[in-house]
Order: sequence, then structure tokens, then C-alpha cells
Amino acid sequence: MEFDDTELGHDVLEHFRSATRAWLEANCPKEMRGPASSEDQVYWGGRRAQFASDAQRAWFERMVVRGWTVPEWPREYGGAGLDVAHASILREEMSRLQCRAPLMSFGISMLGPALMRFASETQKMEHLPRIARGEIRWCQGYSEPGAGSDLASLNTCAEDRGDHFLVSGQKIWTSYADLADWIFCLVRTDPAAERHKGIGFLLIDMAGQGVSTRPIRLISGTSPFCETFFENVRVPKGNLVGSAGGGWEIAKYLLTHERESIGDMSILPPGVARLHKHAILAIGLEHGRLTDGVLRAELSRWEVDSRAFQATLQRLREQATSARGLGAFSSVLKYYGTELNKRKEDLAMSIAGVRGLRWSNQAGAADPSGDTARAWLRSKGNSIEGGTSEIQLNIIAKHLLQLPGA
Amino acid sequence: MEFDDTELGHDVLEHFRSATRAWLEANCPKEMRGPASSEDQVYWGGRRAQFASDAQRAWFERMVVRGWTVPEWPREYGGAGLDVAHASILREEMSRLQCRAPLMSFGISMLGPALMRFASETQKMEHLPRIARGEIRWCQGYSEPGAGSDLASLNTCAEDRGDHFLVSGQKIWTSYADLADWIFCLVRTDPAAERHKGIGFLLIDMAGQGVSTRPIRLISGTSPFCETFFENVRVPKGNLVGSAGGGWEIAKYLLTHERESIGDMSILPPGVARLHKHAILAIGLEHGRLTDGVLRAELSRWEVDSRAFQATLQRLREQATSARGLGAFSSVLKYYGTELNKRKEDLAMSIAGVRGLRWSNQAGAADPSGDTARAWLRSKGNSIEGGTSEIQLNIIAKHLLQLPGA
Amino acid sequence: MRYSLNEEQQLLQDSAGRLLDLRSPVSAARALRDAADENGFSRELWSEVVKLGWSGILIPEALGGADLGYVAAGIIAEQCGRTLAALPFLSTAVTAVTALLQGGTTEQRQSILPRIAAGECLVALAIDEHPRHAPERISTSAVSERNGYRLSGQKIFVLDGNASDYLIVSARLTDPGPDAGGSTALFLVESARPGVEIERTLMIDSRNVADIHLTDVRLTDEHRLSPERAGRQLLESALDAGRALLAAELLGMARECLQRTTRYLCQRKQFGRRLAEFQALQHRLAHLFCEVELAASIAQAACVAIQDNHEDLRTLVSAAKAKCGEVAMLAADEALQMHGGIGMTDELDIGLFVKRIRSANETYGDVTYHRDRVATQYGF
Amino acid sequence: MRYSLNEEQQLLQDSAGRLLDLRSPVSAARALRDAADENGFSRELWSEVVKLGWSGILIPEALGGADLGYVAAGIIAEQCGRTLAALPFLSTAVTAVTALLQGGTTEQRQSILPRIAAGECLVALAIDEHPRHAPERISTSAVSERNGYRLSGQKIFVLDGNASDYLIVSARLTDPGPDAGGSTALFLVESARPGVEIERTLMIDSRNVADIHLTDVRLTDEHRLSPERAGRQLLESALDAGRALLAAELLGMARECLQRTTRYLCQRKQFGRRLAEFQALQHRLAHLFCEVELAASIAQAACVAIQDNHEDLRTLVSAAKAKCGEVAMLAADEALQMHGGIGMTDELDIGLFVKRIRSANETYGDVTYHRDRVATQYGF
Repeated sequence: MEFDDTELGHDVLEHFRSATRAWLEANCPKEMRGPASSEDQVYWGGRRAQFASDAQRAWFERMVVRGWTVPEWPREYGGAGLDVAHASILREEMSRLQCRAPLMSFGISMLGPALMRFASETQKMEHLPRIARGEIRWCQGYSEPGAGSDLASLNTCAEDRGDHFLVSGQKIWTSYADLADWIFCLVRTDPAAERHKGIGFLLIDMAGQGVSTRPIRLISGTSPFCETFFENVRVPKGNLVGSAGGGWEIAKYLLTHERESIGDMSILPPGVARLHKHAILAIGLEHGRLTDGVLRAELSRWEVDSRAFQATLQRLREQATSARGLGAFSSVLKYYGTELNKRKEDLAMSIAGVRGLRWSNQAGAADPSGDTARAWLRSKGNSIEGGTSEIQLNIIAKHLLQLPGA
Repeated sequence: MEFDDTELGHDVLEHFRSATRAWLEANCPKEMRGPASSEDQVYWGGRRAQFASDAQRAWFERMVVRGWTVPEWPREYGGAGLDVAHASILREEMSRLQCRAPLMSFGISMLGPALMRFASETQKMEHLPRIARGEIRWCQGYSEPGAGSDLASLNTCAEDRGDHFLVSGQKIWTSYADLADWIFCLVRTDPAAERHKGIGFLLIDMAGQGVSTRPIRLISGTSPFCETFFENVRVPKGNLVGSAGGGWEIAKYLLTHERESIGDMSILPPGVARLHKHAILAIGLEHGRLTDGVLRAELSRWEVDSRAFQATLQRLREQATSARGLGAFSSVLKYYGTELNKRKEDLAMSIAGVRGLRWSNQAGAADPSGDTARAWLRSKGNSIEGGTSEIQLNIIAKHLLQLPGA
Repeated sequence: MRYSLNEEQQLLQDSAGRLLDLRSPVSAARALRDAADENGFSRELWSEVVKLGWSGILIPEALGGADLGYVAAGIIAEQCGRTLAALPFLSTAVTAVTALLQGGTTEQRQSILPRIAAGECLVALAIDEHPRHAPERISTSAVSERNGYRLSGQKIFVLDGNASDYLIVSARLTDPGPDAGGSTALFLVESARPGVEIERTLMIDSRNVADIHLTDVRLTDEHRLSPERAGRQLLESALDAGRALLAAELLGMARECLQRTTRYLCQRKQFGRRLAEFQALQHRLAHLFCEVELAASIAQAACVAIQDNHEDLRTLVSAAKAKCGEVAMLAADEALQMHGGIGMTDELDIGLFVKRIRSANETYGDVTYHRDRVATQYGF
Repeated sequence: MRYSLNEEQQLLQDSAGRLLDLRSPVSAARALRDAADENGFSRELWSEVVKLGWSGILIPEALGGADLGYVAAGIIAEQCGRTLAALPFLSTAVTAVTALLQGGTTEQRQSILPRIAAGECLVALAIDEHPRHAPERISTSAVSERNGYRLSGQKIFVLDGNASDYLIVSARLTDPGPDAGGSTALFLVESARPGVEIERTLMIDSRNVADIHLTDVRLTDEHRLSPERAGRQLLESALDAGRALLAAELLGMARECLQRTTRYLCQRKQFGRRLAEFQALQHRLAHLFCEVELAASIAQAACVAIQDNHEDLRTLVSAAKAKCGEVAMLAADEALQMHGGIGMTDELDIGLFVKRIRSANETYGDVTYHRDRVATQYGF
């Protein structure tokens, strides 16, 4: 009823819902339901990908066939061509059965939407279906050492050599670059042009000569982040998306997408976010209240803000689907969501007390100690990656409040 | 021992202490002890001043004779010429007996120190003794409508007419201007000069022709603040302190003084600041804790900060007397003290609940209702008057952190 | 649940906003204050909005109401907040109507609700007895007598108490009968009834609030709200409706403070630049913007929850009241601070917002009360 | 009370600071971590500072100590915080010595304190049993036996437990004698004694912390700290000394975070300007500066209060621990955020401060524990 006021529309959708439910019940293996409890239970695809189990493979392949790894993409690109209403129902039914995503992919969440909007038909046909089918694993190359929030100050250059670009430079914070097959990059195509103009958006096969990566160790331990180095890498001209000076536009579009998903991710599924349940277990009640009354007050403030944030997520999603997209509002979600997540991890540490200080030097070791601390330390980066909180506040000041000089 | 390491010095001071105690016990009337409970129990001096009681007059006159309205001022200016160590002992003994200040005066707290430093000997002899004896009540004229934090953007002009200045313009936030005899003013002596250069520091007799005042009503009700208007007021040239372009220096010196006293004032005498005692009465305990556990947590945070602020006051005072003065540290006190006071009044309102919302339209009426709300509303101005919190943060960034471009 | 407004609701928002801008701008609130108006609101404006269905916004059409629901009521409350419009909307149209709808006997509903919808009578909730909201701590007693009750006690902070024709009074039943021992009951009492004494108190926001003294007020069984529904639950439901609407009103005021401050900073120059160009102020305004957005969402969620009788209603309402109260007070503080000295003068309107925000925040439980209640609802 | 340093104290501050800069810069803490050093601190450095009197800083001269007092100890702790110097200073020289000074028998004091002063032995406090500090909740039992006691239980989070020669263990007396019924007692136990099992645990700050299992450890009366002083009070005194010193250490770390961040912002350019020129960051740094000043004052006040045995000691110590913990965590967060991505890498030192700050904050009661205690001390 929300999406179509006619009884007919309603019937169509309800029919889709029951068919979808039946299909999912029949086709999503039991092992693929419930949240993933470790990294290898998530399938990322790519040339070197391995399935962790037969169930994972089966679930993935069944979904690929239906185009449901990317349900809203057009069929010719490997999707199912679902409209917003149908896609919502699919999501709802998957979440009802707790079906895991069959494929995690930066190609789906980041590159795909950008290609859809800015790439040539040839490029779309070359890359989108391979993303949908999980054949190629992508990573992103924006940041450079020394650039920080000032993304446009990049130095990796792509020299025009007639039929190809010669790329040299260094990227940082390239998540999973050591596992990825291709990278989408911002490169400087014209060093003489104005900062934001001489930037191109280039797709680079990482199997090519001259590309190397090195993982970055964070304060929380090992991380998916890498440094990625380009030394005279030859990249065909056909790999440039849009014009040689149009990369900044694409980057801005992509960043908006990233902000939304980071703001979003910070809200864990219900049950996991139930911080106060941990607190009751760890601290205990006295007269029906947590014995640490000060912590109780802070916890309650967090719960209030968390409810308000969840309601905001829902409201903005409704507005986005019904009309004009989130735009700069994604900065509100990114800013508040990440700050809220940091507060949550701080509270989790307070709840854990000295037990939360335990640490095991090997991340992912069998000994689970250190998980609380690791999650807490990692969360500190939330308000830096994908545009710092300060950048988000600048964006809000400029685009939502329209302040001069912002 | 803190001030003089010789046994001799110690003896001298201890003798002074006992003599002072004896004199105060004999000469400070019982009615003049304990905190003033209403405005008319404070004596401000001035041409139109009236004593509220014989005790007030006696106490005032006895202190004037000893030079103890301004104990640290030189004798020739009406003071007692006490050094820091002796003056401290006098303060301690007065506070031990809870003796009220015999004279409240902007002349003492603000103008005096500036005259001492910047005025000619003639000006000092003319004004300082009259301040010490409470003969003249002074007010200050810095701010102008539309200037706000940008004090130097003042428009009140003092035109050089040979033997006198002709002053025209308007001042705002001139506290007690309606009760004052003289005003010390920043005026623009040279409209062509660079912003901070063409400013003079002028003393103006408010009985002169063309001076008028109008009280300002605040959100908290009536206030001591006024607007003060100058319409072609003739001011003798001899009333200019320092050079015609040197007023800004004097103003900065004065502002530092003001900041200290405002940061300071925000800490009420012990007993009054004991917010939690009100809370216990108003809210009640359950299992030894305030029944409102969230308020209890906030109250406790305030108490912690309040203790830390009081310790800071004491530490900075010790450092200031022993050596180099507070300087830009006064901004720390002003900023934190006023924010702390605002938090205190917010908490007092929370404690009072709906009783705190009561209001009587006549300020100072017999009906005490509205006092909590009035104090709360008034406190909101603390972080604006005497330099906003933002200005203090700018000063701290510039002078204490030495950040570029601050 | 749907948290964004549909087309109909957007129309209501626009028309209510336009009407209040025209007929009850902030200057009207100031005028009521300066005139020390005995009602604390304008009877003319009330008559006008009665015609638009505001008084009957929750009342079924069969009883003469517009039956638009709580989300629509929230939209109106938010607009009232924006212009500081003083009306007996919260007291009569929301809390009293909710109590009567959910707990009134058929006779009570059929006699009173049409008159409320028609603007013929005002009804106030007489609930609070303590300076800090504690509706379950009731000293007012209803002693059972033959054919009725004898009511005695004191109520404070009764919104629109002075202008009301009826009061809904909470009392503790003192006859220890099998079903009534010490339990809470609500009574619908004529304000003019012997033994009822109403004394208006002056409040910082100049609204109509009264202390009420009840001395041996004789009531019949017909005065009691339906005994089938537990008095305590009924009371909470009426209060929760009020709290959700207060959250919406607080949101409207927070928005207005943000907007006025943004406008002011864009005009005002200092040190040769517009204040809005200072990054420290930009970031604070941007943070406030986010907080207002969150407040808007949770206020809306609370109204939707009441409308749908959502299982999580109590938590959502308390979260909304706490969040909107906190955000509105932040907005008021930032507005004062960023306006500087001029904002502290009574000439500007900022002070009127500061006062009403504080008052609305304290009404039916302040931020700490509702954070506490959220913790209790979650069981910690 | 005097809250500013006198000349002698300033000299100590300078010399301690210089020594640590030279002999134990932050890189030394990193090296200890990377080497997974079994002690978690450098024995060489400890020998060196023992010669300077650090181990005997609270011990009377007659017993071989330097007797400089708690304010001096606070000065050293602050400097240790500044360079993240890992030493058994807090465990042995401060908390254990305080317990022995205030509650040791004459024999215990005369046998152990000179050896501590001479750097010949380390003593650790084995107090905590629960993940969240609750020193009064003791399950470890001391069963009275002929000529002594039998000790059993588990202790966690024992600072320098793995490197210590003696433990001071809190236990509940279980023989219900007239003076001992369920009350708390402290015992000085040789770490090598049969039945004592020490297991080092890896912590985020790489310091030496151990879990200790006590199984039927046989003790004589000579092991018990003076029964004249109530065990509970004695325990609180030792802990309060530790808390005040931890406050000072937290202060040192907060200062260092502020300083490093200020330096970084003054160098680093973005959008063509130095980061330090952005007003939003300036105001945050300035605010942090104020917070650090307040933390410095209250940390000092707590040390002075212990030194003078001030009547308000408990409140001041808890205020200091709460404030310094809060401020240091703010400083750590701001340092991380303002350093941006690079601060998140293990290559930079910021992460080492973040981890040690969190750990020091949790030690002997975190911010909420001490705010709670302040409220309790004030009686609300």
C-alpha cells in the first residue's frame, strides 16, 4: 500500500512476496542463515575466491542465476531488474529468514552505481555482469599518503601515452587491495589543470605489471587496509570512465554512496546492539537498576540516541525511495552514525571493565580475548574513513544549512 | 612561610594577623558579617549613595580610615600600602569572620588598576583617593550596539576641539550607568587611523550635559545594564588617560582583569554551591541515592568539575601572586567558570522541577517565586558578557597554544 | 510504520504553518504575556482553529470530530512550537480526549467529546502533585461514600486549569474494597463544582497553569472514568499522548531556534566577516542540525507508535520526550550564545523560546525522567 | 594546601622528565611490547631510578627511603605518563608501600621497606576479583587455623604480579571470632609460597598484569598486616594512593596527547592551509587545553590531600581519578581524530597512548565508578 495505491498493485506485490518467501525457504541452505560469525563465512568473489562450504557455493550460484546478487540492476547487466517496491520485499523476506548476502562486493556497493551512471555502454557490459556474478573483486583507490581529507590533492599521475596511460604513484587505505583483482582509481591526468579538474577515474587490472600492495597494521591489529603502489603501470585508454578531467564528479557521487553505507553499517542488527543486556549480565541489577548508576545513565542516553538514529535512518530511506535521493543528508547519517558507534564501543569497554583490556597479539587467533578492545579501537577510525566527521560537518554547513564560506 | 623564609618575616606576619583579627573583631559590626542577602546590603558609594544602616556606615568609615577599602593601593591614593603577604592575611581574616566588603566598586576592581598603570600622576591623585573613599561611583563604557565581541569596531567619537573633546555616540551594557557618577569609555579619537589605533580611553563626568541613560530589560527581568547616550558632550582634554591612540592597550589590560573576576564570581561561597544538598531535599533518597538516578549522575559530574575548577582557581592564584600574573590564563577561568555556572543553574532548574518555572513579573518583589528561573536565565549571559566563550577560546588558541592564524 | 509524511499530512503541515504565521506569530505570544492575559491564550484563535477541526483532531467523526489521529496532532503541535502559539490544544484536544476516548464511559464520551469538538468546552488534566513529575505518587484521595465519592487533595501545574470547564483528576481510592484498595482512579469533575478551588500561577512561559485545591468535592459514580480500565494505565496513556505532542512542540521550537540563528549569523558581521563564515560556529550549527533531524525522527516515531498502539510505545514516547527536550534546550542555548548580548535582551524573541522550551521540557517529565524511564523499560 | 609546585618540586619534575626522555622514551615502551617482554618493564631502568630514590619515594629516611611524599610521587607518575614509561613504581613504591606504612607490623616494615627502597624486591597488590573494580566484594577466604591462616581464592588484574616477590592480598576472614567475623584482612605473601600460582595475562597496554590463583596457601600470623587497622580502611588507603597516582599518570598522557596533536596540526597542511588554522579545530584544542588544566589541578589536589591526610581525601581522590580519566580519554580521542588515518596506524605512537590511557582509566575504578563514589561521599 505504501508504494502503490491501487488494489491491483497491492495484489501483485503480495504475490511476489509469497513467491519469494517460498523460493528463499526452498533455496537458502540452513547454514546460510543467521549472521556470519567469522570473516570466511562471507563470500567476496573474485579470481582467487574459494567457497568456504558447499552450502555457500550453492546459495551463491542460485542467487546469481536469479540476478538477486544485484536485484535492482537491469537484467542485461546481471541483475533482476526489480523496482524499488519489489526489491524492498526481497530484502524484507531475506531479512525475515536471516539469509546472508550471497556476495559481498565493493563492485556492487560502490563501483556499480558509478558505472551505471557515468560509464560507456561498452564499459558497462564489460564490467557490470562480472561484478554481478562475483567474478572480479574490486577495491578502491582514492586516498594518498599526505592527502587525508583533502582528497583532491592527489599525486598519482596517469600520463597520456597515446593508446594507454602510464600510471605511477601510491594509494593508501585501499581496503582488501591484497585480495582484489581490479582497482578503481582517481588519478591526475593533467597536472597543469585546476585541482579538481585534472582528475580522471581509471579502472586498473591489478594483475598488470608494476602494481604491488602492502597491508597496513592498525592500532587494533591487522586490517584489510593496504598501501598500493603503481610503478609505470600501462593502462589501456578504454579503462577511463567519463572524460579525462571528469573523475572528481564521479568520486563525489561515489563518496555520497560510501557515506550512506558507513553511517548505516554502524547500526548493528537488533540483538547485537542491545548493549544494556550485556550490561545487565556484566554488572548486575540492584533494586531493578544497574548497580553502576552513572553508567546506567550514560547507557540510557545512548539508547535514546540510538532509537532516534534508527528512526532517522528509516525516515530518510523512505524519503529517498519516494523521491529525490539522500544527497547531502548522507553526511548526517555518516557523521551521527559513526559517532554513535564510537560511543557504543566506549560503553562496551566500560561494561567489560578490566576484562575488556585483555589482548591477544594474534588477531583472529583461537583465543577470543581482545575482541572487545579490538572492536573499540577499530571504531575510532569510523569517524575518519570515508570522510572525517569534520568533513561531514563542512558538507552539512554548506549544503544543508547553506552557510556562506562553508 | 610561603612568602618569606626567614623566621623574622614569619613573626612579623603572624603579629599582623593577630592584630588584624583583633581589630576586625572590635570594629566590624555584627550586622556586617555573613553574606549580603539583598542588593541594598551592599554599599556601592557615589554622590547619590545612601547607607542602608548605621552599621553599614560605621563599617565603611572605619575601613576607609585604615585604607582597607583598597589595602594594596599606596597610601597616597587612599590605600594601606600592604604587600601581597599582608593583604592575603587581611583577606583571610576578613573571610574568617565573614566580614562583608565595605565597598563594592568598579572603580576599585576595574578602573583603579588601569589608572595605576596608565594614568598621569595628576589623574591618579584626582581619581584614586575618591575611589578609595567611595565618593565617586564609576561605570564602564566599552560595548556599542552592533559591535558585540568585536570591541574595536566602536563608533562613539571624540572630536578634538582644542581644549576639549566633543563626544557623541552610544554605549551599551553599561552596568549601573543609571546610578554611576562617572564613566570610563573607549572612544574613537581618529576615524582615519587603523581600527585598533585611533581609540582613546576617556573619563567622563555623567552629570555633564548631553549624557543620558536607559536601563535594559533582560530575559531574566530588570537588570543593572543600561544603554548610555552621548550627545555632543564636552569633555576636558585632561580626562584622556594615556595617548589619544593608546586606549586599546588600556582596554585589553582591563579586560584581562574583568575576565578573572567573572570566572571567579561564578564560584559561589561554599554552602551555596552545594547543589546536591538542594537535590537531596527536593528529590529525596532511596537506598541512599537520589531517586532520579540520571540526574544524580549529572550532578556528580558537575561536582567533580567544580572541585577541579576550584583547585585550578587556587593553583593559578598561587602562581599569579608568586610571579608573573595570570595573563591569558584568565581566559581559562572565564571560559570554564561561566560554563560551569551555566551548568549549575541548569541543574538547579532540573532539581526544582515545575516549581522552578514559577515567575513573578516584578523582579525583587516580596514574593520570592521566580528566583530560580531568574538566576538560571541570567546565567546564560555569563558566557557572553566580558568576552564571549568563543573569544576566550580564540585567546587560548592564540596565546596559550600559540596556534597560527588564531 | 511510516516516518515520513504523506501528501495529506504535508498539506496539513503547510496550512497549519501558514495559519499560525498569519494569526499567531511570536508577537502574539509576546502580546498575551505583556497583557497578562487571564487565559494565557486567545479565545478568538481557538474558535478559529476549532472550525478547522483541531479541537476534534482525535475525536471520531461520529462524535463530531475530524479523526485525523496522533501523527496529524503532532504536525499541529510542531507548528505551534514554531510560532509559540498558545492554545488549549495539548490539554483539551490531546490529553483529555485521549483519557476520555480510552477510559470514558459511553455517557461521558457522548456528552463531552462532541462539545470539545465544537469548541464548547475545555478540559484539563489535573495530575501532578509534586514539583518533579511523579504521576504515580498520588495523595489526593477519593473516599467511597454512598452513591459516590468524596475527593480531597491538591494538584499543581494543571495546564489550562484556569480556563477549563472540566478537570480530569487522578486520585487514590481509599475505601479498601476488593477491586479498589489503594488503586488509582480518574474522575471527570466540573470546574465549577463546590469544593473545587482554582488558582492561576504565573509561569516563565506565561501559559495558563493553575494550582487546584479540592476540598470534600462530592462526586457520583457517573464522574468516574470507566473502572474497567486500570486508572494507572489510563493515566499513563493520556500522559504519553501529551508527551509525544510536547516532543513535537519542542521539535518545532528547536527548528525555529536553529533557523533564526542561522539567519542571524548569515547577516551579522564581526571582525569584517559574517559570523556564519566562522568554522567553529559552522560546525556547531551543523551538529545542531543533525540533532534536530534526529529529534524530528523520534518525535514522529512516537506519534506513529501511539497511533498504531505499538508494543514499544512507552519506550518510543520517552525516547522522544528526552531527545526533543535535550535538543531543544541545546538549540535554545546555542541560539542565545550565538546571538550574543542582544539575544539576552527581552526585546528579541529568543528569550521567549528559551522559556517555553524549558517549560515544555519540564512538563510531564523532563529529560532525566524520561531517560530513567527508558532504562526502566529496557529493564536495566 | 598548596597546589602549585615549589622550587624543589619543579626541579624533580625537570630531572625526572629529562631522565625519562633520555632513557625511556615512547619508543622504549614500543620495544618492550614488540619484544613481548616478560616483565613488561625494563629492570635496568628500574635499577637506575632506584638510585634516584624513586622506589623509596614514600619510605622514611630511617628505613632507607627518600621520604619525598605523595606530591613528589605524583610528579614522577605524571612524567611516566608523558613518555609511557613502564615501571613497577605504582605497584611497589606507591600502593604496596602505602599499605605497609599504614598497616604493616613493625617487623614487616623493618624487613621489607628497606629492601623496597634498595630495589631488592617488588611487591604487588592483589585486590581485584571482578572485571569491574569492586574491592569490597571479596571471595578470597582466609580460614583461621592454629598459628595462622589458610588462604584460597582468585585475584585478577594484579599489576606487576608476574614480576613481584611479594603480594599483598585482600581476603575475608572466615572464622567467626569476635573481632574477625567476615571482616577484611590484608596479608603479605611471598610470591614463591606453595599454593600461589601466577599467570600473566596479555593486556592492551602490554603492561605486566597477572591473574593469581591461591590454593590453600598456609600463612602464619606474621603474614597478616596489622590487625589494629581495619582491613577495609587500609585497603581503601592503599587504593586511594594508587588512584591519585594514576590520575597524575593520566594527566601526563593527556598533556602529551594535546602537545603532539598541537604540533601535528601546526605542521600538517590541507586545502592549502595548516590544519591548526581551522577555527573549529582551534576551539576544540583550546577546550581540551582547559580540561587538561583542570585535570592538572585536581590531580595535584588529590596528592596534596593524601600527603596532608585531608578530611576530604576520598572525595578529592575520586574527583581526580574521574576527571583525569575523562580528560585523558578526551585527549586520546581528539588526538586520534585530528591525526586522521595516520593516527590509526600502529606506526604512530598515538595508539600506544590510547591503549595505556584506557587501561589506566580502568585501573582501580573507572570514570563512572569514581563519579558514583563522589556522589556517595557527598551523601546523594
